Amino acid sequence: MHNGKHPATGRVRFQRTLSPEYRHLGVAVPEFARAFEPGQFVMLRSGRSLDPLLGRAFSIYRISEGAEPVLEILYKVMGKGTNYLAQLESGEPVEVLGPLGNGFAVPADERTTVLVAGGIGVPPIAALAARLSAHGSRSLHVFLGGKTSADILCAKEFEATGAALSLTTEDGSLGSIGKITDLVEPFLRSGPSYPIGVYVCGPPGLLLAVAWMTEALDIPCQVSVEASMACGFGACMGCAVQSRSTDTVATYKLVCQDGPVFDSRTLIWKRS
Amino acid sequence: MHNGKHPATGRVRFQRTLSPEYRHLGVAVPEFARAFEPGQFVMLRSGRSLDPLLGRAFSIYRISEGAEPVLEILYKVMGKGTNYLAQLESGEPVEVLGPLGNGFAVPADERTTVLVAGGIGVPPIAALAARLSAHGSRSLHVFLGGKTSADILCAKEFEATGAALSLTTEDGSLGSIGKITDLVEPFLRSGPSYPIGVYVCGPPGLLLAVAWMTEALDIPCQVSVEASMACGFGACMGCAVQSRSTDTVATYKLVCQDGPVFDSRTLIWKRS
Amino acid sequence: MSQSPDVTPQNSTVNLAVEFAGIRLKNPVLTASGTFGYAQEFAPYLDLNRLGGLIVKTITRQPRSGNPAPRVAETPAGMLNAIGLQNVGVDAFIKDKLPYLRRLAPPLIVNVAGESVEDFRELTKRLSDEPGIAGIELNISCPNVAKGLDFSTDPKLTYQVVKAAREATHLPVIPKLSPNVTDIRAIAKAAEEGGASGISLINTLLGMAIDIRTRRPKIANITGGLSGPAIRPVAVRMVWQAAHAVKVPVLGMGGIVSGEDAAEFILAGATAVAVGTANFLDPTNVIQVIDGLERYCAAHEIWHIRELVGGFLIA
Amino acid sequence: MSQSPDVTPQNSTVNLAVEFAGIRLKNPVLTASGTFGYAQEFAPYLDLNRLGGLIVKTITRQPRSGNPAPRVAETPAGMLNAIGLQNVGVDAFIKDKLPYLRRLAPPLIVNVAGESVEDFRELTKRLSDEPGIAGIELNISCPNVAKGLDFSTDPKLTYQVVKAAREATHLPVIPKLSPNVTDIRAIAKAAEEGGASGISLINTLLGMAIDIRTRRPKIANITGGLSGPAIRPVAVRMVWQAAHAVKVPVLGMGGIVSGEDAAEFILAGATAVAVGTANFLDPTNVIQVIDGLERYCAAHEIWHIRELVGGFLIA
Ligand SMILES: Cc1cc2nc3c(=O)[nH]c(=O)nc-3n(C[C@H](O)[C@H](O)[C@H](O)COP(=O)(O)OP(=O)(O)OC[C@H]3O[C@@H](n4cnc5c(N)ncnc54)[C@H](O)[C@@H]3O)c2cc1C
Ligand SMILES: Cc1cc2nc3c(=O)[nH]c(=O)nc-3n(C[C@H](O)[C@H](O)[C@H](O)COP(=O)(O)OP(=O)(O)OC[C@H]3O[C@@H](n4cnc5c(N)ncnc54)[C@H](O)[C@@H]3O)c2cc1C
Ligand SMILES: Cc1cc2nc3c(=O)[nH]c(=O)nc-3n(C[C@H](O)[C@H](O)[C@H](O)COP(=O)(O)O)c2cc1C
Ligand SMILES: Cc1cc2nc3c(=O)[nH]c(=O)nc-3n(C[C@H](O)[C@H](O)[C@H](O)COP(=O)(O)O)c2cc1C
Ligand code: FES
Ligand code: FES
Repeated sequence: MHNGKHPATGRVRFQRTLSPEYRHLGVAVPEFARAFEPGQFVMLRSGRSLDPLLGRAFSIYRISEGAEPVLEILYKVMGKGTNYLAQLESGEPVEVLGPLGNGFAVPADERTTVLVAGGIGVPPIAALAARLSAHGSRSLHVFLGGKTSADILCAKEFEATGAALSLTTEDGSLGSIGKITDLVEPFLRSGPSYPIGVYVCGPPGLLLAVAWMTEALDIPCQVSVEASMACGFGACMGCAVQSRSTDTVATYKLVCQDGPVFDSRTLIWKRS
Repeated sequence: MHNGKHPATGRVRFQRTLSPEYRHLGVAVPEFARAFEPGQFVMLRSGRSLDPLLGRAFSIYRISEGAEPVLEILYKVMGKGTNYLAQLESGEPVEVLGPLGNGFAVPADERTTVLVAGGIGVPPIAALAARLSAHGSRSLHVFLGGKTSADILCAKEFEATGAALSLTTEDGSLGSIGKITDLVEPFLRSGPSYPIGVYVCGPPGLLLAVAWMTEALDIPCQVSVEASMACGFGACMGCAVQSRSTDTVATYKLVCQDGPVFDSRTLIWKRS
Repeated sequence: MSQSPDVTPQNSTVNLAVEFAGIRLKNPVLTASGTFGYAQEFAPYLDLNRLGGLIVKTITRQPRSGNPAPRVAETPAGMLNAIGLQNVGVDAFIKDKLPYLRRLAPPLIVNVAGESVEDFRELTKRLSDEPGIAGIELNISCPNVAKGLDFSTDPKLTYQVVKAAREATHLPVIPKLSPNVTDIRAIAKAAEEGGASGISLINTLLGMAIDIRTRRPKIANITGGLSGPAIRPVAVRMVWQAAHAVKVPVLGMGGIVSGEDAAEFILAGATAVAVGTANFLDPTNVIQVIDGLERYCAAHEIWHIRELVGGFLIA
Repeated sequence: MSQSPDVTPQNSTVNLAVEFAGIRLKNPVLTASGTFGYAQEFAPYLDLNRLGGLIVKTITRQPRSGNPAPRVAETPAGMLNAIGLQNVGVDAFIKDKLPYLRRLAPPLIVNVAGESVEDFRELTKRLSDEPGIAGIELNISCPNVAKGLDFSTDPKLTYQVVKAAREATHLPVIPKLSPNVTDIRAIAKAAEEGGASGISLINTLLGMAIDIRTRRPKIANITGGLSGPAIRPVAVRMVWQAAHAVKVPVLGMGGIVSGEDAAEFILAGATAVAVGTANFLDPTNVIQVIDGLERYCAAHEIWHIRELVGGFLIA
C-alpha cells in the first residue's frame, strides 16, 4: 500500500525569490517518491490552520537527491494559498500529497519535440526538457512566452539542454515582441521532421491556440490543463474539464485523475 | 491620537519553552508603549490567516528596553490560539494591540502586600512584584500555587524581590502539598500589619476562594479576572462579568474595559 | 493579503459616494450594529469621520442587562455571540450617547429592537423627534433573545413591523433581515411592501458550539449568532437574491474583512456594506476596508463606485 | 491541534460500536456522500475496513454528466461546490461499483436522488434487491441541481418522499436534510412521520462567491453548497435541534475534521457522524477522526461511546 503517495509533512528547505511574483520553493519530504513523470503534480497545504483550507496544486519541477528527497516547485504568488506559501521560512511545515496525476508521454522515436510554455506553465515543461536532454537523439525546440521578461523562467536551463530556444514577451523586454504562438505556428509550418509532437503548458489562451493550430496541422499535441481543485486525487469531482465523448458519464474528465496531461484532441477547446 | 494603543505588527524575538506546557514569548513591537500598569494586557493575533480569527488576551509580563521595545508574555498552551503561538519562530509576525485595560493599584502607604497567583495568573503578579520591589518600604508576601512543580513559574524572580515566598503544589512536587489558599488564609489570620491589601490572579476557583476569605476578614482585595473575549477594547460586549450593581445597565461589567483588575467586592462570586 | 496593485488612495480619484435609502454617504462602508459600540470606543484608534456611516448597537425601550457569560466563542473563521442586546435603553441613549454621535460627520443610523410591533413603532417615533439621526435600522432578526428572530422569519410579521415603523417616522426605515430562513426573497419582498426605504442583511446565522471537556455550551445562552468570514458565502448569496427580488437598495454584510470582500457584496447588488466582526480583530479594520475598496476600484478603472453595484456578470 | 493527552488507541479499550438506524457500525464514523468517491479512490491511502461505514456519491436513475467547470471554490475555512450530481447511474453503479464495495467490511449506505417521488421509490426498490447494501440515504437536499432542494425545504414533500421510499424497501431509509430552512425541527418530524429509520444532516448551506477580477461567479452554477469547518456551528445547532425533535437516531455532519469535532456532534445528540470536506484535505483524515475520537474517549474515561450520545449538559 505504501507507494510514496501518502500525505507527508515536509519542511521548507529553501524559498528563493525569482522576481517580485515568482518563487522557487524547496520542501524536504521524508519518504517522498524520487521518481516522477514530468507533468505530475503535488498538493501543498498548510497544516497549521483551516484557512487556507484546501491544498493547492503545483507541478513538480524537480526532486533533488540527498539525505531526504527535496521536492522543488516554481510558483507565482496569486491569491490566498500562494501568499501563504510565500510567507513560509526555512523549517516551517507544509503538508504534501503526491506525485499525483499523469505526466507527458513522449514517444521514443519522435524526431522533433516541441515544448511550449507560458508563465507558470514552465515548471512541468522544464522538467520534461531535463528528461529529454538526458536522451538526445531528437531535435528539441522550446518556445517560452510571457508578458514581460519577469515571466520568463528557466531560460538558462532550457539552453543548457541544447534545445533551440525561442522567447517572446508582450512588451518586448526579452526575446521578440508579441505572443509565443506567433513563433510556434510558423515553426510548425516550416517543415520540421516527423514524427513530431507538441507539449504545452500555460494559460488557457495559450493552450487553446496551440490545440487549434496543432489540430489544423494534424500534429499530435499533449496539453497540461489547470482546473479548480479541492482534493487532487479523484474524490471531489471538482476539477472537471469538458471532453469530446458523447457518453453522458464521460462528458467531463477529471483533471487530477485523467490528466493533468491530456491528448489535446480528447478535449473541447473554446474561448471562455 | 497616537497613544501606543494602536494595533502594530510585531516580530517574534524569542520563544522559550519553560515546561511542556508553558512558554516565554518575546515580541519586538515598533513604537509599543514602554510604560504599563501590572495587570494590563495585550491582544495577540495571527495576521496570516482567518483561523484562528480573533486575538487572544495575555497579561503583560515585562516590556524590555532596547532599540525596539520587546513585549514579553508567559503563556500556557491550551487550544487553537496558543497552539498557533507556540509554533511561531523568530522573525514571524504577530499582530499586537495594547496595553489594554486597568492594572492593579497598590496604595503607597500599604504595610503588608499579599500577592497570590496560580498557574497562568503568575505573569501580572510577577510584573506587580517587580514594581513593588523597586519601592521597598513594605512587607511583601507572595503565594504561588500549582498542580505540579511545572505550574510554578517565576519562583526565583519572586525571591529576588526580597518577598517572603510560599509555594504549594497539589502533588507535593514543590513546596507544601495542597492548595495555595491553605497557606493564604492562616497568614491573613496571623495578624499582619495594616494597612494590608491582597492582589490575586489565577484560575476561577482560586479567585473565588480568596475573594470570599478577604471579604470575610474585611481585607481589601483586587482580582484580575478572565473572560472569553472577542475584541479586548470594549466593542463586542462579550467579556461580561456579573457585578453587584442593582442597576439593570450595570448588571454586567466588561472585563476588558472595566477590568481586568477589579475590587473583589464589586463582583458577584459564586461557584460555577 | 491584498491582491490589488499598490495604488495609494490619495493619488486616485475614485468617487466612492453613494445614496442608500435616501441617505448620502461619502463612501459605502458603514459599521455593523453591535460591533462598533457607540463609536466612542473606536475614537482612540481611527478618524471616525472617514466612515461612510455609523450604525450603533441595538437600542430597546427599556435598558437591558444582556445575557450571562460566556457570551462569545471563536469558531473556524468565525465567532458565535449571544450578547442579548445589552444596552442603556432609549432614554439614556438619547441623553448620554446621542450628543457625541450627532457631532460626528458620518450619517448616523440608529438600530432598534422590540418585542412587539408596538415597541418598534414607539422607538421609531421617539427617535425621529431627535436631531442628528439619518435613519432607523429595525433589528427584527436578533437570534439571541426570546422574542427577536420571530419577526423576520415570517413575511407577515416582517410586513407589520416595517409598516408600523414606516408610519411612525419621516426618516428612512431599514429592516435588518435574518439569514435563518428558507426563502430570503419572500422576506425581502414583505419588507419592501411594508414600506422599507432599504433592507439590511444578513444578521447572524443561528449556531452552537459545545466545549467537549466540560460538555457545556460554549455560549451560556446555548445557541448564538454565527458571524465573520465563515458566513460570507451565505451572505453574498442572500444579498444577491434579495437585490434581485426588491427595488429598494440593499445594505450588505456578513464576513467583510477587506476591500475586496466589500467589492464582492457590491457586485452582488449591495449599494452599501457594513463591517461587523472584523472590527474586533483590529479597531482600524473598517478604514482598511475603505482604502482597500478604493484601491480595488482604481486598479480596475472604476471611477465611480456606482458602476460596480450589481456589476456581477452571469455568463 | 489535538488537545487530548496522548493515549494510543491500541492501549485503550474504548468500545466505539453503535447501532444507527438498525445498522451495526464498529465505530460511529462514516464517510459523507460525494466526498469519498466510490471508496476505491481512497484505497491506496488507508485501510477502508477501519471505517464505521461507507456512504457513497449520490446515484440517480439515469447517468448524469454534472455541471460545467468551475465546480469548486475555497472560502474562509470552507468551500463551495456545485458538482451537479455527476454519476454513472444506478445500472452502472450496480454493475461496476457495487461488486467492489460489497467486498469491503464496513456497512454500505447508498445515497440516491431523484426529481420526483417516483424516482426515489424506484431507486430505493431497485437497490434493495441487491445484496451488500445496509441502508439507503435519500438525498432530498442537494442545492446544486434544478430539482433537489425543493423536497427537504417543505415538510409535506419530505414526508411524501420518505414514505414512498419506506414502502419500497425492507432496508433502513435515511433522509438527508437541508440546512437551508427556517425550522429544521418541522422537517425532521415530517421525515420521522414518513417512516425514516434515522435522519442525516446537514447537507450544504447555499452560498455564492464572486471573482472580483472577472466579476463572474466562482462556481459556474452561480450558487453552490457551502461545506467544511466554517459551517460546523450551524450543523451542531441543527443536529441538537433535530435530535430533540425526533426519536429516530441522527447521523451528524458538517465540518468535522478531528475526533474532537466528532465528539461535539455526538454530545449534541448524533448517534453517528460523517466526515465530508476533510477527506479532500488529506485522504487519511477520516482515520484521524476515528483515532482522535477514541483518544478523546479514553482521556475522559468514556469506555462506551454510547455514554457520549446526547451527553451535552445544560446548566
Ligand atoms: C495540475 C496543476 C499544476 C499547477 N502547477 C503550478 C505551478 O507549477 N506553479 C504555479 O505557480 N501554479 C501552478 N498551478 C496553479 C496553482 O494551483 C494556482 O495558482 C494556485 O492554486 C492559486 O492559489 P491561490 O490561493 O494563491 O489563488 P486563488 O485565490 O485561489 O486564485 C486562483 C485564481 O484566481 C485568479 N487570481 C488570483 N489572484 C489573482 C491576481 N492577483 N491577478 C490575477 N488573477 C488572480 C487566477 O485566475 C488564479 O488561477 C497549477 C495548477 C494545477 C491544477
Ligand atoms: C485579561 C486576560 C489575561 C490573560 N493573561 C494570560 C497570560 O498571561 N498567560 C496565559 O497563558 N493566558 C492568559 N490568559 C488566558 C488566555 O487568554 C487563554 O488561555 C487563551 O485565550 C486560550 O486560547 P486558546 O485558543 O489557546 O484556547 P481555546 O481553545 O480558546 O480554549 C480556551 C479555554 O478552553 C479551555 N481549554 C482549552 N484547552 C484545554 C485543555 N487542553 N485542557 C483544559 N482546558 C482547556 C480552557 O478553559 C480555556 O480557558 C488571559 C486571559 C485574559 C482574559
Ligand atoms: C458581538 C456581536 C454583536 C452584535 N450585536 C448586534 C446588535 O446589537 N444588533 C444587530 O442588529 N446586529 C448585531 N450583530 C450582527 C452584526 O451587525 C452583523 O449583522 C453580523 O455580525 C454579520 O456581519 P459580520 O460577519 O461582519 O459580523 C452583532 C454581531 C456580533 C458579532
Ligand atoms: C464536493 C462535494 C460533493 C458532495 N456531493 C454530495 C452528494 O453527491 N450527495 C449528498 O447527499 N451530499 C453531497 N455533499 C454533501 C456532504 O455529504 C455533506 O453533507 C456536507 O458537505 C457537509 O459536510 P462537510 O462539511 O463535512 O463536508 C457533497 C459535498 C461536497 C463538498
Ligand atoms: S481535484 Fe478532486 S477530483 Fe480532481
Ligand atoms: S472583549 Fe470585547 S468588550 Fe471586552
